[in-house]
Amino acid sequence: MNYYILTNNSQAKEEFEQTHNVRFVDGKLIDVLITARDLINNGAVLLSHPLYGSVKPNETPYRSILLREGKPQADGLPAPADPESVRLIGNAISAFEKFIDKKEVTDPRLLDDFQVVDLSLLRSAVESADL
Amino acid sequence: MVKELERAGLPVVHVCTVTPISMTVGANRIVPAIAIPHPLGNPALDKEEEKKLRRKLVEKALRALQTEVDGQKVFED
Amino acid sequence: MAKIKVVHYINQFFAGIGGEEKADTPAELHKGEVIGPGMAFNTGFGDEAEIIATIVCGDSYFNENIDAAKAEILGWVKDLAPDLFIAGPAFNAGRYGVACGTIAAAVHEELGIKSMTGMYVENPGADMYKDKTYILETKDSAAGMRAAVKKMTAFALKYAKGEKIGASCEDGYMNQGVRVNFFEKERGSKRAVDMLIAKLNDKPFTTEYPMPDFDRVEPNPAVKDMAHATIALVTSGGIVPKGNPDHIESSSASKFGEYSIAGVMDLDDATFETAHGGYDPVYANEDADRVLPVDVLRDLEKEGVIGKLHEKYYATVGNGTAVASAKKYGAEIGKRLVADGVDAVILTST
Amino acid sequence: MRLELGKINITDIQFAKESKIDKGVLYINPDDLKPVVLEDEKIKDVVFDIAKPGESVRITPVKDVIEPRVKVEGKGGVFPGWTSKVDTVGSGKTMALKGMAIVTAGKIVGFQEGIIDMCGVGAQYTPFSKTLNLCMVCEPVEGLKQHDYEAAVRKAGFRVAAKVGELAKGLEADETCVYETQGIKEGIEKYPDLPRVGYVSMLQTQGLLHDTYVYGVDAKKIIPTIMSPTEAMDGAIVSGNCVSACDKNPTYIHQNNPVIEDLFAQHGKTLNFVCQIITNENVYLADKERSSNMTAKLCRMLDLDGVIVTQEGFGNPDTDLIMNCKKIEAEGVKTVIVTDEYAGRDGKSQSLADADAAADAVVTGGNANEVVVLPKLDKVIGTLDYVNKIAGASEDTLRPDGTLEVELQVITGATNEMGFGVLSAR
Repeated sequence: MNYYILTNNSQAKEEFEQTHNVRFVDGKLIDVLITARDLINNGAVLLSHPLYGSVKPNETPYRSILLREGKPQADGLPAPADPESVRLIGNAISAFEKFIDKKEVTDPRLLDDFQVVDLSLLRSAVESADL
Repeated sequence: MVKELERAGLPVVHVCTVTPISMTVGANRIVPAIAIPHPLGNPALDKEEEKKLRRKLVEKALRALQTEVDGQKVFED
Repeated sequence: MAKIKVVHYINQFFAGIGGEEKADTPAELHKGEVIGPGMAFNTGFGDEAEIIATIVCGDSYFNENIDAAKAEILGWVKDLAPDLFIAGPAFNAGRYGVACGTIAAAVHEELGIKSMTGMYVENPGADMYKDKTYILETKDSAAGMRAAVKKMTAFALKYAKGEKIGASCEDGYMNQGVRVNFFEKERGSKRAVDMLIAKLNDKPFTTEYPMPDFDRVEPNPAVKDMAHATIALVTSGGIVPKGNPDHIESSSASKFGEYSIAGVMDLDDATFETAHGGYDPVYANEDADRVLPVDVLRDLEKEGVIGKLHEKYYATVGNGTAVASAKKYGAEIGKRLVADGVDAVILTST
Repeated sequence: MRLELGKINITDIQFAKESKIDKGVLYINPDDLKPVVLEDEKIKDVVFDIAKPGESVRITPVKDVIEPRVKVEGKGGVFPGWTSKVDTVGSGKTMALKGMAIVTAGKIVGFQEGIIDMCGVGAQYTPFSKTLNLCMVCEPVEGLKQHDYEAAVRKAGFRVAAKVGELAKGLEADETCVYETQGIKEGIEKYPDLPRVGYVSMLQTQGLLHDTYVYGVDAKKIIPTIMSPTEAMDGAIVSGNCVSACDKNPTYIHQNNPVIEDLFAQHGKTLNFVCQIITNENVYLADKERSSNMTAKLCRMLDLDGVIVTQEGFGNPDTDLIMNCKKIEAEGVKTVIVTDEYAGRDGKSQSLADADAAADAVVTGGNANEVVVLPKLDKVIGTLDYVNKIAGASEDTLRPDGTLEVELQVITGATNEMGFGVLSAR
C-alpha cells in the first residue's frame, strides 16, 4: 500500500528509510501529532492509531504514525478530510494536553528504551500495512 | 454549542468541513465546507473566484435556513 | 474548639413573611436570629456549629434586582465572615432555587467562603449552579424538609470541618462534572453483571460514566422572510481581532469572544486573525473571511437578500468534539443573540 | 465444558529445606526454583523473596502476577503453549493455591511501572497487597535486548508458577468450585427462558511490552474467537504486558477473571453464560475495524442477548472499546462496558479518548490520574531507581522524606478494567 511513516524516532527512520517512505519530524511527540493533524486536515488518512495504549502521552518523547495520502479533488482542492482521522487525531491531541508536563527525558538508556518500544509498536503496524 | 444555540430558539446552519462530526454534535441544518484550514475559501483560486465560491456556500447556508427540516439534514449541492 | 459559624439564606416564604404577594420583599439581614428551616439546622448542628445570622430576601426582588441584591448580600456575608454559607433548601421552587444557586456560588467564588445549598434535581437552579457550589439533592416539595435538613446538616459539618468530600453519589451532592474516586461496595465485575441484567430486563440502571452529551435538539422553524431577517455569525474557528484582545486560548478555551463588526465590510490580515491552535492558521490569518464570511454577507445585505448582518459576532475555539464548556458558551451566546433580536445563525467550523 | 477448581488456602509462605505444602503453609526451598528460572540462558541470576500482607514492603517494578495452579485431571496442563503442550484446557480438575501469588519484578525498560505496597495507602488500591507474594527478581545476561529480556522473565514466571503449583498434587482441596457451560443447543434447551450472555474480553496487543498470548500465540495475530470461560482458568490466556500498571490485566487476573466468575454466579439463575469471546487491541486501524466487525458478528451468530466488554489500557484501546460497543449494540445485543478513566489530576478532563452514544452502560474502575502519597516503607523488593521515570510520576516523585507522590496509574491493579477491584468514580 502507498503509505508513509511519520516519525521523530531516529531508530525508526534508520530501520525503514531504505524500504519505506519515511517523513522524519525533527521535534517532540506533540510536533509529530500536529504535523499529522495538518496533513490530515489536508486530506491524509490515518492508518495507525495516534495513541499507544500503555505508554502514556507526555511520557515517551517518541511517536511514529502511518498515514496515506488522500486523493486530491479535481478543482485543485486538497482531498476532503477523513472524518475518522480528524476525530482520532483531535482526541489524541486533547489526551496529550491533559497529562502533566514532565521534565524532558535525557537519560540515554531511557531514551533508547522508549525508541525501542516505539519502533516495536511501529513494526507491528507496518506488518499489518504490508500484508 | 450548535445545540445550545438551537435550544435558545434560533435556527442554526452549521457550515462545517467534517460533516459526520457536525452530525455527532447535533447540528440540524448542515452545509459541507471546503477544507479544515479554510472552510469558506480556497487559496488555490484567485481572489475573485474564491469570493464567488464563498458566496455560493453562504447562499446555500441561507437556503438551508429557509428550509423546514425534520431532524438532521446535510445540504449537499 | 470554637463553634462553626454559619450564615443562612432563605426566601420570604420560609421566613414566614408571606407567599407570592410578598415576593418583592427586599433583602434583610437578621443578625443573631435563626428563622424557619434554620431552627432545624441549628438543632442538627448540636454543639458543633451555629447559625449566626439569617438573610431573608423575596424571590422576585432577588431575581429582578439581581446585581444590587447580590452586592448587598455579599457585603453582609463578608462582614460576618462565617465558616460556611447555606442557602435554602429550595426544593422545586424555581426562582428560589436560582436565587440560592446564584448567591451560594457568588459567596464561594467572590469571597472564598465555603457555600452550599439544596434543591430538587429538576429545579432550574440545579443545572445552572451545580458545578459552582455544592447542591444537595432534595425532594420536590417542602414535605421533604426533614430529610433535606438531615442530609444538608451532615454534609455541612463534614465540609466546614475540612474533611475530605467523597464522590457525589457518596455524599449526596449533585455531580459537579469533576470525576472523584471512591470505593464501591461491590467489585466492578459484579456491578457490570448487575447492570447487564437490569439492561436485559429493561429495568432502570445508572451508568457510572455518562458519555459526553449526545442528545438532540429539535430544529427550529425555517426563516420565512430572509429579506428582513437579522443573521448572526458565530464561529468555532477562533477568528478574533488582530492581537487576540481577550487572549482566547488556542485550545480548550476558557472563554468566548464577542466582537463588533459594525462597519466592517471585509476581514483582512491587518485586522483579524485566528486564535485556534487546532489547524494550520496560515489561510485564516491571510484572509479571515475564509472562516467567517463577513465580506459575502455584507454584499448580500447590500443586495437585500438578507435584512441585516448582526453587528456582533461570537468566536470560540472548538476542536469539533463535544466539550462541556462549549455547551455553556452556546447557551450564553444564544441568550445574547435572542436578546438582540437575531433571527438565525450561521455557525462556521473548521 | 466442565471444570472443577480445587482451592488450597495458603496461609503462610516460608523458605525451608524442603519445598512442600503442609497445613496451608507453603514451604519453599529457593534452590528448587532457581534451576527452573536459570534453564533459560538469558537469565543470569534470580533472587527470591517473600512479601506478606501488612508488612512494610514495596515491590517495584512489577512485571506480572501469577497464581500457581496444577492440572490433576483432564486434558492438557496449565499455561498451554508455555509450560504444557497446546491441548485444549478448561475441563477436568485443576488445583489452585489461593491467597498467594508469584510476582515477577525487576527492570526491563527504564519506564516500567508497577508498584505493590503491602501496607499503607497504596495497599488499599492494589489487590496484591492481600496475597502472600513469592517474588522473583531476575537479572539478565549482559547486553540482552529489551524484548528478549521481557520474554525470558515472562516465561520464567510461568515455569515457576507451574512448579510451585505441582506441590498441590495429591492434596485435598479446602474448597471446590464447579464451573460448567453448555453447548449452544444444550444451553438453549436447558435454559429456554434465560437471556444468552457472552463476555467479550479485549486483549492488549500493541507490540513490545503490550502483548497478550493465547495458547502460546501472540494475540495480535488472532482473529476474534470463542473460548470456554474455563480455559482462562487453566492459564490459556497470559499477559506479556509490562506497562500501564493500574489497568493491565496480569496473568493472575486472567486466571481469576472476575467477570467470568460473576457471570458463572448468575449462570442458570438470571442468565445463560454462553462463552468468552476474545479479541485484540492492535495499533493498525484496519485491524481494529476487522476485529470489531468479527466480534459483533460472533455475538450475532451466537444469538447473544447481552455481553459485557472489558478492555486493557488507555487511549488507543478506548477506540476498540467504543467500536466493539457500537457494533455489538447495532446487532441488537445489549452491552455493558468496563473501563477506567484518565480524567486528569483534577478530574476535569474527558475521561476516555473516544465516546459514543451507544455506550450507555459503563462501569468504571476509577480515575487513574488521581494523586496519592505513598509512605516510605522499610524494604523494597526490586528497585526504586526508576520510580521517577514512570507514567504518573515526575522528577519530584521520590520526595526528600522518602514518600512517593504518584498517580494511581503506577499501582498494579488499581483501576483494573476487568472489574477486579471496588474502586470507582463519579
